[in-house]
Amino acid sequence: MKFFFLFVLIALAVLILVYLYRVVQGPTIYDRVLGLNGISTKAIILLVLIGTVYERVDMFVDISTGYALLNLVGALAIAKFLEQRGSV
Amino acid sequence: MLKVTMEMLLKTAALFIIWLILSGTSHPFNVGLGLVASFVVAWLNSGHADSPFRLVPALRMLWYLPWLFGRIVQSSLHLTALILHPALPIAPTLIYYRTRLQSQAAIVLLGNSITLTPGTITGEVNEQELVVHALDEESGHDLTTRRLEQKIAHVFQEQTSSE
Amino acid sequence: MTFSFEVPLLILLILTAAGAILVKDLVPAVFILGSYSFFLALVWACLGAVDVAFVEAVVGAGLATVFFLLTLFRTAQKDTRLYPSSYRGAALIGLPLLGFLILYAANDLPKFGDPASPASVHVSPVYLENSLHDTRTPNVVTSVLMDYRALDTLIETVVIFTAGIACALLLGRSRE
Amino acid sequence: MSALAIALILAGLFFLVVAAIGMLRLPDVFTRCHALSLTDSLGAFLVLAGLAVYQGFSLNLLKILVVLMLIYLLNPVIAHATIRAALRSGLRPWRRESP
Repeated sequence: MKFFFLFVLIALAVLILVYLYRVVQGPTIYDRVLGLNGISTKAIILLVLIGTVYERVDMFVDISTGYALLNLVGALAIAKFLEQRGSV
Repeated sequence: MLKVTMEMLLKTAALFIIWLILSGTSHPFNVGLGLVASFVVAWLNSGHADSPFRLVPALRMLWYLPWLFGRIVQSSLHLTALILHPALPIAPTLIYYRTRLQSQAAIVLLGNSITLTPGTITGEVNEQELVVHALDEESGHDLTTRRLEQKIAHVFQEQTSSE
Repeated sequence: MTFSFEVPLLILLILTAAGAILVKDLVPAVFILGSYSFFLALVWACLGAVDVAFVEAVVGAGLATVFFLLTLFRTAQKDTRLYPSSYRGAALIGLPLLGFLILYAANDLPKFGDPASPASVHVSPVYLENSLHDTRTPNVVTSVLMDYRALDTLIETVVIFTAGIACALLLGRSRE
Repeated sequence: MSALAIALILAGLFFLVVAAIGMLRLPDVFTRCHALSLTDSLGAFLVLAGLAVYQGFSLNLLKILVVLMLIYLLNPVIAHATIRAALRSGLRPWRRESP
């Protein structure tokens, strides 16, 4: 089972690379915001996964809750600001 | 001064359950603190919505959510086929959609349902007009046939009778 | 076996750190720095330092990204360095030397998690044994941070809060 | 129990991979946002549900469900805010060039 979790973790890390490519390459700034958003979703999954492996899910779930909320605040702030600024 | 309404009590109960799950202790001090905190948050957050909170739509919502999840699975499979198709047969369109739903809560639920279903995203909401970006003709099918709207109208018991 | 969980994260960490420095346009650099903070927080969580992970996520990935972006949009978005690039040769020799020195010094440190190291002989056992009874918090790091040195943490928070207010004031002023 | 968990996680991983491919292939912000919603709505759901099943019935299962609920509540808001900002700043959706 532990081997399977290691496999999932590495697969997720490779997927994060794809989103990272979008963050670096993305033609507009909204692509970068989307990429960061995708990375944070992966990070939430990764945290719960790591918690499962270490058998401390109760602790790690709390952090992932915090991540999800913070991600909302950050993304909303960026989106609001870009909207006011009004250019690409 | 402090008027305790049904809405506040229900919100307190919901917040308190989440507190119990997240804290994971049954120590009296912690539980008491959670009760006080959830009541204060419920007190601060009640009385903003234009339509009063009612219990029956909330219960009918529990019936709506599994249906929505079924739609999410279906349209996810459709979107998967689109993305993996070698020719990438997408035809993005903007749909300007005028809803007949009245209350703000219903419109919020409609917008969120549209965004949650893969293939359609709500871009803008002006009163009753929604700007929806759909990936192709079939993704927006639920919307153009007004099926989603009718389900939500059923949840909130509103009239959307077609003229 | 447990150690190998961190390897992919560490690789991502190095990649993002290098990317944030190498990218010429500053807006992508800010976003890459944000994802760097995400990975750093994940590594902290892996090591069991939950609070540090939390602070890293709050400040690094959340606040710092927003503040950097706000600053960038008020100033120029291109990387215009003030210093000449003639330092590059010196850096190429000096930095690896410094890294080698640090690694050499780290050789003398006790091993990670060594029970006989000086830090875990005198002070730590007291807190490790009593913290659950004293504070009823399952995580020792949390209890040390929030209970044993709560005053210290409070002052730190005040400092960070003041800095935040100063940032908000400065950024809000140039709007007019 | 753990066979079901593995099946759920693998299914979720499949959708995550498809979403990543979509991020690479699709032409503009709006369409990429669709791929991202695939990640959030089904991929994350299946993986987290698999992990919850692996936990068995305990408090941890409820905690994972709370995170799941949070993802479902918050991600539509983020997607909507981003798309609205993109629309308002004058970005137009990509269209296939008419032949």
